[in-house]
Formats: sequence, structure tokens, C-alpha cells
Amino acid sequence: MTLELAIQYLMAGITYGSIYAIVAIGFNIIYNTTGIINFAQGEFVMFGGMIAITLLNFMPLPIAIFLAVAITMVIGALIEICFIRWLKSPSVLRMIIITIGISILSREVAVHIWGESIRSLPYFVGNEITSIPILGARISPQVLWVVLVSALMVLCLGIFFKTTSVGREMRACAANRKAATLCGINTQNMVTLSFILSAGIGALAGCVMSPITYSQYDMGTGLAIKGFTVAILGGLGSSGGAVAAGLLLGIIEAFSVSVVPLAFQDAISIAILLAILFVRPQGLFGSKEAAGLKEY
Amino acid sequence: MKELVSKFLMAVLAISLFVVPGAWAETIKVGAILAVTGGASFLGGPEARTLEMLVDEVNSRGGINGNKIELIIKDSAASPEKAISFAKQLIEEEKVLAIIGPSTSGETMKIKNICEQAKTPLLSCAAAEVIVKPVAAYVFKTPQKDSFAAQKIFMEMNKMGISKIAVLAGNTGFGKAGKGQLLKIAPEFNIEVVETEVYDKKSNDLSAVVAKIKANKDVQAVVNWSIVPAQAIVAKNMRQAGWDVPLFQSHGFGNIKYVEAAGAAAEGIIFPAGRLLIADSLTDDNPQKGLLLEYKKNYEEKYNEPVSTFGGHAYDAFTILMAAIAEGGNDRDKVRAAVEGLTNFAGTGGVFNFSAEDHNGLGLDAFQMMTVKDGKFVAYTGK
Amino acid sequence: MKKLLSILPLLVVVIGVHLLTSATDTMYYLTQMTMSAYYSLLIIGLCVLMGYAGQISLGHAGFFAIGGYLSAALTTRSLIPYQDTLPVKLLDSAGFLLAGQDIYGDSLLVVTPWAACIIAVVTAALIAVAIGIPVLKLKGHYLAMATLGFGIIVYRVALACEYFGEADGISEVPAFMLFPGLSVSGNFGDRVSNYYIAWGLLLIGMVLLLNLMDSRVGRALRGIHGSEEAADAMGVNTARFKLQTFVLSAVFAAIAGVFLTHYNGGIGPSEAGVMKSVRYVAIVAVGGMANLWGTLLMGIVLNFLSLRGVFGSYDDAVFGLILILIMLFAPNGILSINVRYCLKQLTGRNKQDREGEV
Amino acid sequence: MALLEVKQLHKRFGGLHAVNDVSFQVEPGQIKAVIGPNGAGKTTLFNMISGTFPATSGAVLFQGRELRGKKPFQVASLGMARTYQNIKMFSGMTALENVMVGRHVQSHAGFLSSMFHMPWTWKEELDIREKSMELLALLEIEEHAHTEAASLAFGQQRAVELARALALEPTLLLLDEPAAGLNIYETAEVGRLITKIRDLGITVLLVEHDMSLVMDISDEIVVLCFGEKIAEDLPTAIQQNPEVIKIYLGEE
Repeated sequence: MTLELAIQYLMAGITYGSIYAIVAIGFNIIYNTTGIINFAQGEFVMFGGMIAITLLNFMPLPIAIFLAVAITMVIGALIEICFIRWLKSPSVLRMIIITIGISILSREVAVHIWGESIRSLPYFVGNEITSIPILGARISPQVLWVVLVSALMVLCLGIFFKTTSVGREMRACAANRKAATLCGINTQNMVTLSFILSAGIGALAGCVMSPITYSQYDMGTGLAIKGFTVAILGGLGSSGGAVAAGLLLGIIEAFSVSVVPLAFQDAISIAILLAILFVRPQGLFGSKEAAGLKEY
Repeated sequence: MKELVSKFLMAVLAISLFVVPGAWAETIKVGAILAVTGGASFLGGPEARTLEMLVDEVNSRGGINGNKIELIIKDSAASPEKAISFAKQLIEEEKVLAIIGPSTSGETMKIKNICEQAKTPLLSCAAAEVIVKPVAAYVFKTPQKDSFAAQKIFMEMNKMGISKIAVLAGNTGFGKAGKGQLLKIAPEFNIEVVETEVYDKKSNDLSAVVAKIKANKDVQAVVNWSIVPAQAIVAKNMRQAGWDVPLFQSHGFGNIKYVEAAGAAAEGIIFPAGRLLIADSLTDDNPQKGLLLEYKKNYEEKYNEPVSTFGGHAYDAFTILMAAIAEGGNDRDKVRAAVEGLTNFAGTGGVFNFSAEDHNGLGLDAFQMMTVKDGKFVAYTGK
Repeated sequence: MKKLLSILPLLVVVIGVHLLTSATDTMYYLTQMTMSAYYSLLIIGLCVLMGYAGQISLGHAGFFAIGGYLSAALTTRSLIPYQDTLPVKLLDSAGFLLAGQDIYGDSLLVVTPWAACIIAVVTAALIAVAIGIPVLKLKGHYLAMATLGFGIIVYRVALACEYFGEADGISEVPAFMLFPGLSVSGNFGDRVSNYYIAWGLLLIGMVLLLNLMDSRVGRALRGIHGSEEAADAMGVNTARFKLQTFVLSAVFAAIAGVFLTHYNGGIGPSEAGVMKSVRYVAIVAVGGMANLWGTLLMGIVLNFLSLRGVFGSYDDAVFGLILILIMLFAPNGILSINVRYCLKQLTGRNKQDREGEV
Repeated sequence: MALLEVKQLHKRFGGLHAVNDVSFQVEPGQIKAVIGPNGAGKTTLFNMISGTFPATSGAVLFQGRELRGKKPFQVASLGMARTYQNIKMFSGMTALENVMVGRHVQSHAGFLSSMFHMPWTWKEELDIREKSMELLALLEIEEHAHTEAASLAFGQQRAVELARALALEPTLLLLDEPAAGLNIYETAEVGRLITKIRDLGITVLLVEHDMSLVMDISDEIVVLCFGEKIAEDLPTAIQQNPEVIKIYLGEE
């Protein structure tokens, strides 16, 4: 394999990887505050892209993206308020089924609003054939946008959780919900906030990736499955783990193209996940100590 | 109570009115099984809309020989098991005269025997050649044959002096059938397929696989056979990788939305397709021109979206069926024979000449090589 | 015996439906009734796994597809190129092979449906054992992900393999002659007999599961669901029982797959899709999880309506909505909604309101 | 030979020594009690004996057999049954069915024979039912046999749980705070039942808080405090033991 080809694979892997990582972080934010895996996470990504594309007819790109993210956040809040908030200690099974239901419904709403056709936002810089040479390989500038925005998001989230009081309250909630309630934190609002936050992250990802991957009403399921895979690989609840696992899976997928037929790519990445799940259920980057306290 | 009784009487009256008209005008039922939702909705969607539009048109003109047409569209969501259930339902319960669809080859193959057994004409909108080869008496299809599309492409390659190619295909029935034809016919044209890859219909980035093929320096051209949005992604990823070998697409590229999606990367793509896409630029003596322009205008006005060749397949199926009904009336066997006897029938896909041996009816000339220029489809005239 | 008696009313209903449809000349309903019965066979098996053993599986369509695809491939794909290999020779000497012709008139050597059925079901069971051992150690989200992953792998393999027909699936699957005079096929003439084959199979499945639930094993399973720790302390080998239940439900799914594939004359990748698995889980949930009768009823009703296209383009939407509503308002299933209680609540509330007004 | 032998049993949770170097023996036919204040490590000790989780070090010998590495269901099949401090009923099952689960190790019907309702399972099934009814009668709750267990009064649930444990026909019965949550009368009642069980020849090891109950019925008592054994003696002697009195009554 030439260096050029290797770099080309690497860049492709980083592109997929960053997308997976962002979706996985969305999963983690909600998982941390509620213990729920929100199977409708992929639909936030879809809504973000679709709404921005619609808004683009009326306003310039940056404003459209901003508004799309805001609207998706509202959708996230509504979902939490309508379906999650008033359930008293539901079982994991029940929550899995409810969020799957939400995912199906969101998809159906989308197909009846936007139809089955594909859409996309324009490239932020250049167009479909613009590319930048990197060490002999060539990549689209949009890839840099995806990587940049993902990195910024991870950074901002880190700062938000570490330094702001709301962020700290959310972390308290994640660590011990009961104790957080006793300290006067409104845990219910924290849960709503986590849905808003992860909807916003998903929507922004949906906008940035739209020029590369296109947006379609049923794009959410595939993304959710990959994002979930990455979240578990990285250790549920760990953002750093999600980034590392996302990039790892993306790069493995990209390089796997050179040895196995593309048609088996998904089967292989899921098989890797299963294999890891069986030997290390806490994930590649999850700590054994913390895992000991959780129920698998 | 009184109200209830009067309502009941009115209902009875309405039903009897509905039954009685058979005496002076028949309603002919036509079924359609289309993947309006689900994985193949980009086919079923335009097909269903086209049929709805056409049936309104026919009925507003007073039907066929005074008989109104009733269209029953069933959404199979591309699931064969549903297509099977619906086919039986349409045949036995609704007693339809004929069935249009399904949209995908997998579904068509599953209900082929059912229609054959029930002696109900089936006009499939799916591409795979196995549907009509070997010929089943009651099964027809309107999309052009894959093998002709492949031949067209190879003929063009021969002209351009290309002998080593890479084949990419989507993992749908369309991609599968096309890949098979390409690999089978290539030796006849002295063309060698040096790389083959199949990608998922939901793929959203193919830069890795493009890089892999590009690394093979032998590849002189790429043929991508697919019907899904991912074919636009192939185009983009190739151009982004700075790779400028000719890119050939299949007739599945015949939707301007894919050109829009691929943007600048679509420029120069060469593909065979029916003439619907370049209706404006046809010469006036072309037998298809009139109907193509009319279909395009009506569809785009009604649905506010660009017309595609997929909807065209349903258009052909419907108009062929109507022509056969005009001749054979409400009788499955006569309609079947009428379809088989149709010759010189202009449709969106080409000029149909059905026969007992050929239940597709389209020849090599149904295809026109096209290319994309300034975001529009134009006839390809060589370099 | 008691179980046989309790199934008797159902038998009466089954025969009643046949007589009713034949009297009203609406026998075509039996087609979808037959298909629903096969899906319900899978669903009652899943009910035991989810409701009684408490293990979610988001990959059961995978087992259905393994059964269906294997029996379809074995009975249609010619073995002539492998004629001289040992396994084929063994099959041949055991009388499991059948010579014939394909649609192009080429000669064909395929496995007999009976042998294919057995191979398919045994393979599904073996796969269930192999993945069940590690998977059932997981709980909650991890179990959901692992089973979902299994389903996706089956779907991908079916879609990627030439042998399984890729996106087109397998068509032209021959009829499955159970014994002379009775075969599973979708021919219009065999409709009534197939209706009884499907329902016979479902009734047998139901009796077996009811027997199981009212036995030492069933009590142990319900015990596991009630309190795994206490069941463990009572000497119940919980891991083994979970695995056995998993395999049992996989076998039910595979049998349903084999029969429906022969009935339909083919199978496509949609049968292995994630949405299918989700749908089965939804029906079990709507039926009330640990409620075989409720699950059976919902399995028949919802599949019947869906297969008749009653929900049109809103098929998935309807399932999604049902899923959410039931899980939000009646997590114990649709049959647990106590109408009288609700009415009493309403009228009671009204009375209070009125008193308040006074 | 002692029925149960606990040898230098040790359990650490992180830095905490929940059970530290505890040894004692249970002789066949006796009622032995383990007492101690909250957090003394009594339940942890029980969980290690019954195999719920492994000991950090040390050994448990049951009928001379080492139990290390044995899962709870294996321990149960060797003849050791247990109850829980916060009763763990099988919800959704009647009292009788709960007890019938207890017959699990004494019966054999497997998946297939149960599904096909094989004739040889019929007799077994009848036996299970009969034996379970007998046990309910022994514990004087047979009139509630067909009530859902989880809906019974707390004291009755205790009795069902006892019956369920007895259904195993254990040689050793571990009772985790059998009087927890019961009033004086119910406690006395449980005490009477426990002696009744002992009189059937079943050895009983119990963990208990309620001193009066323990003093009444135990043959021997082990006292735990902060994970360590501080005394092991006859009830009368324990009552006199200054260290025990200090723990229970405070320093003043």
C-alpha cells in the first residue's frame, strides 16, 4: 500500500469516525443523566440537516444552520417532556422500546414533510469537486469542516461540563441522581437539558455532514446503530472514549476496504463490537472499576 | 332513531347506486404494487404519483371506451412478503384486471408465479432481465433491459479506446442485475473488468473505496451501476480525489435530483437512458417527443418536482395497459394478448415492439447515450 | 390435558373462520390468516423469551431469516458443481437430494424440502447456542445492542452473498410436501390445507408453550423473571435456562421462517431487517410481555392488518405509535387495560366534580 | 463432623474489610445464630456462604466439601437453602407456585419433556404439588395457597418464603433476619416455626437483629462486629459477655 493510499484511507476513516463520535457523544449525554439510551438520536441528526436545508430557501447558510440547531433543540425538549419526564423509574426494556418508537415516528413525520428524496446543504467552502492535497492524498474541504466542528464540539462540551455551574450540576446528576436532588438540583430539568444538548449536537452534526453524506428521512437508523456501537466500544458515558472509539472504528472501516469486500463492511464492524462486548463489556476505554458498579 | 333509519336507507341507496351502474358503464379495476415508502421509495414514490396523475387524466377524458378506470395502489415498502400478500389480495378480492409494478426485481420475481397461475397480466416496473427471460405468458416489464444498457456503455468505451474498467454497484436488485450483465458481456467487447465493488444502498461516503480503485493504475474508466442516491456520492468522491477517468453510470442515473446532488461532480458523466430526460432537444420527427413533453409538463406542474425515468416506467406500464384495455376490454386473457400484440408503441422508455418471445419490447435503440452539461442532461455526441 | 382443553376454543375459532369465509365467499382472507399464523409462531416464541425469561432480543428476524434463507437456498440452488464433494455425496446416499430442472431447463440437483427444513432449523439452533452463551451474560442496553448486532449481521450477510440472492432474495422456492397429499405452497388450490397447516403448527406451538409454562421449567423461568437472585438460590441454573429459552425461541422463529418461505415461494432481505425485529418486539410488548394469549392475539391481529395493507403507507408509523402508546400508558400490554376501572375512575371523578359544583 | 465450617473467611470491598477473618462451625441439628449491629458484615457473610459472591480469601466447607467457585444454584442443589432479609417473592406467581419453584432441585423434568407433557412428568408434577401443599400446611398458610404471593401480608410472605426454602429439602437452612419487619406476635410465631423446622432435623443458621428471638431459640450464637468475630458461645454465656453488652448497650 502506498503512502498516498494510506493517507487517503486515513482521511476517509477520520471523516466517518468524527461523525460516529458526535452521534455517540449525543448518546452519552443523555445516558449519563438518565441511564437511557435514546435510540432516536440519529433522528436529531436527520432533523438538523433537513430543517437547515428547508430554511436555506429563506435565509443565508449560517443563520439557517443556527436556526435549525435551535429548532431541533426544541424538538429534543418536547420529546423529553412528552414521553420521558413523567415516567416513574421505567425499566430499561420499556425505555428501549419507547425510544425506538420515537425514532420510528420521527422518521415517518419526516417522510411526510420532506418526502423520500435526498437533499443536501451546499458545501461551506468550494463545491463538489474542490479538494485540498494533503501529502499526495486529496480531500474535500468539507471533511476539514466536519473534523473541525467535531473537535470544537468536544472541546466546548468539556469546558461546559467542567466550568459552568449548569454543567457541574449535570455532572452531579450523572454521578448520583438522588444525591443531586438532595443538594437542591432540579434533576428533571437537568434531564430535559441533556435532551436539548444532545439534540443540538446531533443537529449541528447533521448540518456539517449534509454536503458530504446528503440528508434523507431515513438516515437516522444507520447513524444511530453506528453511534451506539461507538458509544459502547468507548465505554457508555465516556465522551473521550467515544471520540477514540469513533475514530478507531472509522479508520478500521476505511482500511478494511482494502482487504474485504465493501458489502461486508457493516457486518464486520458489528462483529468487532460483539467480540469486544463479550470480552470487555465495559468497552475498550471504559474503566473496569466503574463498570463493576453498573448492571450489564 | 329516525335519523339513524334515514341514514341507513341512504347508505343502502348509495350502495345500490354503486352496484347498478355496471349496467351502462363498467369500472375496470387495475392494481398497483409499489414501494412508495421504505428502501426503494425513490422508485415507488414517482411511480405512484405518475399513476395517480394518469388515472385522473384517463377518467376525466371519460375513461377507456366509456369505462372508468379504478386504480388501487398498495404500498409494499419493498418487502416481498407484502408484495405476495397484496398480489393475492388484488387478484382474488379486488379482482383486478392487471397489476402494475412492483418497483423492485426481488418483489417481481416473488409474485411472477402468482400472476402466472391466476392468469393476471403483470406489468413490472423493475429492471432485472430475469423477469422476462424466460418469458412467462402474463409477465411483462417496461424498463429497458440491463444488457442493452451495458452494451451501449461498452460500445461507447470501444469508441473511446477503453479496455480496462472498474465496476461499482449498489446492493439493490438493480445494482445486482447490472453488475451481472456487465461482467457477463464485457468479454464480448474485449473489455476487462479489473476491480469490482458493491456498496450499501445507504452508504454516505465512498472515498475509501474510490481510493482503493484509484490505486489500481490499470483502471481506465469506472462504471457505476446503481439506482440509489449513493451514485452521486461516487461521482463526488472520484472528483474530490482528483481522479478524472471517465465515469459511466447506468440508466438508474436518470433523475435530475442526482445531478443536483452531485453538483459540479456530475459534469461529464456518461450514461445510457430513455429520451425522457432530453425531450426538449429531440427532433420533431421523433415518435416519442410529443408524449414525453406532455408527461414532463403535466407531472412537473402537478407535483412541483422534476420528472424522472422511474416515473416513466410506470407511465409506460399504464399507457400500454390502457391501449390493451381499449382493444381487449375487461378480460384478462384478451388484455394479455393485446399487450403481446402491441408494436410501434411509443412510450417514455422507447418504442415498444412486444412479441411472444419479447415481453419487454424495447430494443438497443431505446437507449440514448447522455451526459451532464451545466447541470442538465444533454445527448452525448462523443468527444 | 388441561392445556389441550384450553386450546379447544381457539381450535373452534380457527375452524369457524374457515367455515365463515367459505360461506361468505371471502376465502381470500385465509391467505393473510396463514401468513399471520407463521409470524405469530415466531412471536409466541419471542414472548417466552422476553416475557418469561426477561431477555430482550432485537435480532429475532435474524433467526427467522436463517430458517427461511437456508431452506430456500438448499431447495433451489443446484449442487451439480459440487456433485463430487463428500458432503453432497453423503446427502445423496441418505436420499436427501432431488434432481430436477430449473426455469431455463438446465438440470438441477437440490436438497429435499424435509432435509432442508431440518438442516435450517438445526443450524438456527446451533447459531442460537453459539451466540446465546456470550450474549445472555449481558443485560439491559448491552443485551439489546448485542442482539440488534446479530440481526444486522444476518441481514448484511443475506444482502452481500451471491448464494442468498443479494438484494433480490431467493424466488422459485418449491412447495414443501409434508407427506403425500399435503404440501406447503402458495398455490391458490392449496389455500385451505395451508391455512390448517399454519394454524395447526401455531396451535401445537401454543400447546407446547402453555405446557412448558405450567411445568417445573416454566415456574423456574417465571421465577427468574420475578427475582433472578432468589431463583438462583432455589437451585435454578439461570444461565442455562435463559440459553435454553433463547434456543427454543430461535427454533420457533426458524420453523416459522422455513414454512412461510415455502408458502410464499421465496424470501427477501426485508425478512431479516431490523424493522422486522423491532416489529416482533413491539407485538410482544403490546400483547403484554408475559402473556401468551395476549401476544398470540396481537400477533394475529396486527400482522393480519399489516399484510392486508390496511395501514397503507403508514404501516411503520402505526407500529411506532402503538409501541409508544402502549409502553407509556399500559406497559403490561393492551389486555391489561382495565376498561371497567378506567370508567369507574372517570365516573367517580365526574361525581366528585358535580359534588364540588353543588 | 461439622455440617458447615467457615474458615478464616475474608471479604474486602475496595479498602473496606466487610468480613475479616471469621471462622466458626455449625453442628448438625442445631440452631445457630449470627448476631451483630448494623454493618457488622452478617449479610455479606451469608452471601459468601451461599455463593452469591466469592470470598476474598478463606474457605467454606459444607458437609466437608469446599464451596469455592460454586454458584448459588450449585450450592442450593447440595442442600443449602436460604431466605432473604427483604423477602424476594416471585412476583406474579401464587404462594403455591412460589413453593413449587422450591422443589426445583428435587425434580427433573426438562425443557422437552415439559413441553410435550410426557407421562413421566405427570407423577413428578403431582408430587411437587402435594409436597408444596404439605409445606404450606406445615407453616400454617395453606388457605392462602392460591393467592398471589406478593399480595400477602408481610408475615405470611415470610412463611411462604420459609416454605419455599424448605421445599428444597435442605440439610442446612440459612435465614437472613427472619423477623425483620415483623411485630412482636409475628416474631414469636416465626420463632416457633424455626424450632419446628429444627425438630424436623434441619440445621438452621440465622442472622438476626432481634435479641429476644435469638436468645429464645438458638443453641449457639456468634457475635460479629465490624466484620470481626468477637464472641461465640451459648446464649446464656453471650448474655453475660461484657464485650457483647458493650456493643449492644453502648459504652456508658
